[in-house]
Amino acid sequence: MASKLKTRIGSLEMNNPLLTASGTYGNGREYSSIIDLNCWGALVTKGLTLEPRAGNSGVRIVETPAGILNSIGLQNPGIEYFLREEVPFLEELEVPVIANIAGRRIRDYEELARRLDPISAVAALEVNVSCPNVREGGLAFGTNPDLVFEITSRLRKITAKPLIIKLTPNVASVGAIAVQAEKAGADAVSLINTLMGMEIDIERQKPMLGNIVGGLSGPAVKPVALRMVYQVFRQIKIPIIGMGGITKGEDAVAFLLAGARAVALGTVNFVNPQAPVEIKEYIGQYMQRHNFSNVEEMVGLAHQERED
Amino acid sequence: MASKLKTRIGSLEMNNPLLTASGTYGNGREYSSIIDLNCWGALVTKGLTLEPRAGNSGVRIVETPAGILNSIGLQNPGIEYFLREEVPFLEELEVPVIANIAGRRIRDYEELARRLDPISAVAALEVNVSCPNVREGGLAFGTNPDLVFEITSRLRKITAKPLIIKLTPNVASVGAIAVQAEKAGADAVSLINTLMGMEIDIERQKPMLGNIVGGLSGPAVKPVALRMVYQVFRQIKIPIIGMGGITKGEDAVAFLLAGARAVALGTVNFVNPQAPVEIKEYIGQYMQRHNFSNVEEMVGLAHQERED
Amino acid sequence: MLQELALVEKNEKVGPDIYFLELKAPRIASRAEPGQFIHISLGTIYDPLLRRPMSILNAREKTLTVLYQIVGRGTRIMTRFRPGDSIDVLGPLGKGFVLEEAEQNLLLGGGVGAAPLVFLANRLRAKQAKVKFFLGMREGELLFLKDLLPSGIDFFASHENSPRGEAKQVTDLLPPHLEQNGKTSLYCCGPEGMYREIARICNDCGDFSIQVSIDRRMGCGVGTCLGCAVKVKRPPREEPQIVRACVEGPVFRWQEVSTDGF
Amino acid sequence: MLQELALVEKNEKVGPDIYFLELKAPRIASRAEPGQFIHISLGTIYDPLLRRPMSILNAREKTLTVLYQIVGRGTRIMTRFRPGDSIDVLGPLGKGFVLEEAEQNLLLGGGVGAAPLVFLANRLRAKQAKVKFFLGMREGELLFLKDLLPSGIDFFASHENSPRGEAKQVTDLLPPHLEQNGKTSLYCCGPEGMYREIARICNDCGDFSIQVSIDRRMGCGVGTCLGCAVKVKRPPREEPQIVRACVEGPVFRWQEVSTDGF
Ligand SMILES: Cc1cc2nc3c(=O)[nH]c(=O)nc-3n(C[C@H](O)[C@H](O)[C@H](O)COP(=O)(O)OP(=O)(O)OC[C@H]3O[C@@H](n4cnc5c(N)ncnc54)[C@H](O)[C@@H]3O)c2cc1C
Ligand SMILES: Cc1cc2nc3c(=O)[nH]c(=O)nc-3n(C[C@H](O)[C@H](O)[C@H](O)COP(=O)(O)OP(=O)(O)OC[C@H]3O[C@@H](n4cnc5c(N)ncnc54)[C@H](O)[C@@H]3O)c2cc1C
Ligand SMILES: Cc1cc2nc3c(=O)[nH]c(=O)nc-3n(C[C@H](O)[C@H](O)[C@H](O)COP(=O)(O)O)c2cc1C
Ligand SMILES: Cc1cc2nc3c(=O)[nH]c(=O)nc-3n(C[C@H](O)[C@H](O)[C@H](O)COP(=O)(O)O)c2cc1C
Ligand code: FES
Ligand code: FES
Repeated sequence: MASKLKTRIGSLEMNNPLLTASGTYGNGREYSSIIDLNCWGALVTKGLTLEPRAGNSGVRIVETPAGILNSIGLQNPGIEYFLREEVPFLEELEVPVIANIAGRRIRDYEELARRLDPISAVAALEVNVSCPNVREGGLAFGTNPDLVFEITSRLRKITAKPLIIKLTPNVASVGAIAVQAEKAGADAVSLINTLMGMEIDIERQKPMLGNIVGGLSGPAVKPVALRMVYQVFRQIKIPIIGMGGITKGEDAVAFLLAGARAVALGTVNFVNPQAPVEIKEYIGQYMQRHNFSNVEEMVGLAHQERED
Repeated sequence: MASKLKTRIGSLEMNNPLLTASGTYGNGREYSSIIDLNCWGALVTKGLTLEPRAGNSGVRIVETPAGILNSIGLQNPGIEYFLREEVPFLEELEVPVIANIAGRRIRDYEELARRLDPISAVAALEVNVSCPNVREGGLAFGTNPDLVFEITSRLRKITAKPLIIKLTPNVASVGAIAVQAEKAGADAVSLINTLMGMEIDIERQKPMLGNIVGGLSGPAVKPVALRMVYQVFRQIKIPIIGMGGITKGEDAVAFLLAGARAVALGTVNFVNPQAPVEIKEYIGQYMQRHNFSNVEEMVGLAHQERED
Repeated sequence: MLQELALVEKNEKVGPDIYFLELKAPRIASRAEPGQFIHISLGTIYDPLLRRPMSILNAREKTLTVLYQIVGRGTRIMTRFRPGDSIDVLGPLGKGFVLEEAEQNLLLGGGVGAAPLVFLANRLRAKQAKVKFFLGMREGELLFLKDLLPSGIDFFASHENSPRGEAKQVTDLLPPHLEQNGKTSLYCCGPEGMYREIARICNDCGDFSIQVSIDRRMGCGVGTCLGCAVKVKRPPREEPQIVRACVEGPVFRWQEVSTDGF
Repeated sequence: MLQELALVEKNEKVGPDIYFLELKAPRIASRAEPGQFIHISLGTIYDPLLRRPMSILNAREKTLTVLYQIVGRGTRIMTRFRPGDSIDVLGPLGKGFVLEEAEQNLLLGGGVGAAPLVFLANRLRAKQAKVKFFLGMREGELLFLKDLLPSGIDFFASHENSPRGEAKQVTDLLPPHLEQNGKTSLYCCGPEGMYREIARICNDCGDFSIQVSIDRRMGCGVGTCLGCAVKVKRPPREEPQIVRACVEGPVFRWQEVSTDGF
């Protein structure tokens, strides 16, 4: 059964289509005492920036109906620290690691890619052009198709590692942006980052989050994420990594059928750290029940025109 | 207490800030046996088009985590029927009625406005430039600031009734569009229509909805709606009618504090038809507790910079 | 349509995944007609969000009963209702069966879908009409329904998983009962495939009418969301109309229902 | 950090809105230290979504106890746990109190926040340390906690809503106990305002240290989401650092915590 689950993103081969969603799993270390990290197809790191970032002040996580808002603000210890302190741990892992990078300016992304390119423990780069929680850069890049083209093609020149562009859902047409990423040489796109939202503390008459707005994730956003994967699948040929509100096997299968070649689990890790094990098992059973011999056969199947 | 709740949208005076969200309350008739329709500040009709529309085929409503997807597709019996069969009922009501209109082409909107302008039972027009469930028109208008300007200014010439432009959340910057509506002479904007989403039936390997995609509403979208109201409040001076996932008094107050001068209840009507009564009571108590003497004082209060 | 806080009097397992719910809801009960339904609040706040539509199994004085099957999260939550709980119910909703004057009345139910036919059988028998009740089951799990039927009814059952040579589908039982003088009224509750099969079998017979209960996913249950569209053709009108299962239905005449995708 | 299916042994109301939860969770219980917490799954599917962090009130052999107060939906759902239920728990989480060598140990708790101090008192007394326990309440609703304390402890209580001239705040009780030779260790659990007041009162005293438990909204509870940021200044480092309440805390030395907005 195990080999039936294999899939690939560009040259990156994975034992199964389950990835951690950036920023929701640290670098895996914390969960390693309760789960075998090799159950994942790949680990995606917390967003990395050139300089260390303190992140946003005030409340950073608020629960919403079937979801959470976060405004972490890309807190991370910077690339220097990552290379020195984290890479040795990551080198010990069997499971491939994808580094998620973010910047304020295009040249930040370039510099990050240059530093990570030689690191063998980093199997691929996921480029976050869509963080809603930082003022400069982030979302501003991700809503502009030309800038996405620009960043992608510059990074393409720097690294031969698989390049995954992570897109924001906070646009009218995510497809138009995915198309630019593909044209510029991306190996895959990730959909979706968080939807921008907020909550208000009505007793204090102030926004709940220190940063006022935050990113909505979790089951609440699943229908939006699934729709975007479905739509983008019709517009590009490179693989899609689907995410947004996946909590169970059925959700993961729905994303594959909508057109994702791999899926990432984010918020669910906070709730149910055994989710990857349960979801992997469900996918295996589903494939058996429907006679699929590999994941690829399922990808995009919901697009078939069929009578029944 | 009652008079404390009064509010207004342009020249439209309402006894309280609660509206029905278009398409979720029929024209009120169905609920009149279990609730006093005068508990509302105003009723908003189901979306009206020039010609009758059959709407979409297949499944039209799907439950999602803390929300629903709908793809009704603007089913309605057309303006003719509305004027003949519905207006007499609406004329009997004390509560003001806002007609919600939608079209395929700009001249459809113009024609609808011309027909409704002389009808005294129609106190205002809400212009839906944002329906995600019809192929032509609808959403395509709502994502284009120039078209929103165009439609609004044409309608402004046709009617002196309050004009409310209902905007879509499926854009990168709803503020930019609200600004155009304001410039073109709108009296208010409504935020938000539904977020585009979908669900997949994994056993049949097909989209659940007959129309493939549908509009997401209910508590799941509340953080997104609230964020948009908050952001748009900083960009325009005309009133905002806030909606999206309101189910309880606390939610309604949050929208007012974010900057809405009135709020609409949609999906909650399907679940709890007594919601307007309960929410009105909560708002009254909240105002008492916080010493507000009218709704206006609360509008946008969450924007204050305050230390605490 | 009324909204009532109904008192749970019983909520008992009566078969594999099948529950019998008894509610004290005097206002709704006294107005209910066979084929109508109620819309039950699960009492959850956000998730699941919607109410659940359930046919009225029977209504007598102050009491309403419902037969339901666990199919997903909502019905599973319903199994947690306890005697003494109050649940928020809308009803009676929709248009039920038209009780016709006929030589014989054939009631055909598939699975728990048969529920509203129990109510109907009681009403028909109260008028001394001739009633035959056909119940399709997997393997006898609904036989207890027989006890809820009034006396003087002919009862027939089919067993899908039966190893013996008995009828497997409820429609297998039908043919002998159609050779009849005078009018036959058929009242059907089950999947649409069953209705199609019934109509096919009746096709050559003389004077008959078929009423069916149409199942649609419901938002509001009261006619405002337009989520439950059914396409019907009603002569003399040429063009089909889109009507609401929750108001103009759930019971329709089969020949007026158009099933091309709606 | 472990994940364990804990068996609910008791879940009893012990005060107005206050519940006592006893769990059999041998693996977590045997590793727990005072000041650490567990992260409890509510067993709900989508809503509420997150686990709930709760301090360990006591841990003895296979048993963990928790004292919790209803403040919202999650804690209300917790009241429905029944003996015999299994609940999914992560723990023991975070860094607890450092047990110091001191002349006297003053434990100051405000409301249910006092819970981890019960565990701490037990550990300190096991080492024969001198312990004084100060408990702030509204009006006596937590007095039962006294029974959970080991013998040989001086117990003091304040009553916010007391009509009599007694101490209203737990900090009102503190001053006489600070005139002391040798080192005083203060262990505090309550709102940050209380910590500020304690620090102010201690300011002129001689040799003392203050450890506090910092309350943050938590996503993961295990260090991955970075939702629970606390700003600390730890000499010799000049710049403040952002650390996680769930891993580097929840217990910190008060003088290293910076409360400017974080
Ligand atoms: C008029 C009417 C009368 C009904 N009477 C009965 C009855 O007497 N006994 C009984 O057991 N069932 C009856 N049903 C079906 C019953 O409503 C569904 O089985 C139930 O809603 C499933 O809810 P769930 O949360 O368990 O399933 P889920 O599949 O989790 O439900 C998800 C959503 O789909 C809807 N849904 C799922 N299945 C159906 C269905 N078959 N029909 C309509 N909506 C569905 C649910 O209401 C919900 O909104 C009736 C349906 C209708 C429309
Ligand atoms: C390390 C730690 C230990 C704790 N120990 C205890 C204890 O022993 N006994 C006890 O009664 N309470 C304790 N709390 C507080 C407890 O976690 C909250 O009261 C509880 O999460 C509220 O959940 P709710 O759904 O009832 O409230 P809601 O307000 O509905 O919760 C909404 C969200 O806010 C979070 N939240 C709300 N209040 C708090 C709070 N004060 N601290 C952190 N998050 C909050 C919830 O976890 C949830 O994510 C502790 C908190 C932390 C961080
Ligand atoms: C707490 C938190 C932190 C996140 N940090 C990042 C990040 O650093 N970089 C990034 O690309 N996405 C980040 N995300 C977005 C997730 O990777 C994912 O796209 C999103 O949460 C949707 O998936 P989910 O609903 O399964 O959580 C973060 C999400 C959460 C909840
Ligand atoms: C079933 C349904 C039908 C709707 N029809 C319309 C419509 O005809 N015109 C319109 O402007 N909005 C329509 N809407 C959108 C609502 O008016 C409202 O903007 C949206 O549902 C968000 O509010 P809610 O979360 O409170 O439902 C419809 C929504 C639903 C759920
Ligand atoms: S269910 Fe809403 S109109 Fe029928
Ligand atoms: S709660 Fe997630 S890092 Fe602390």
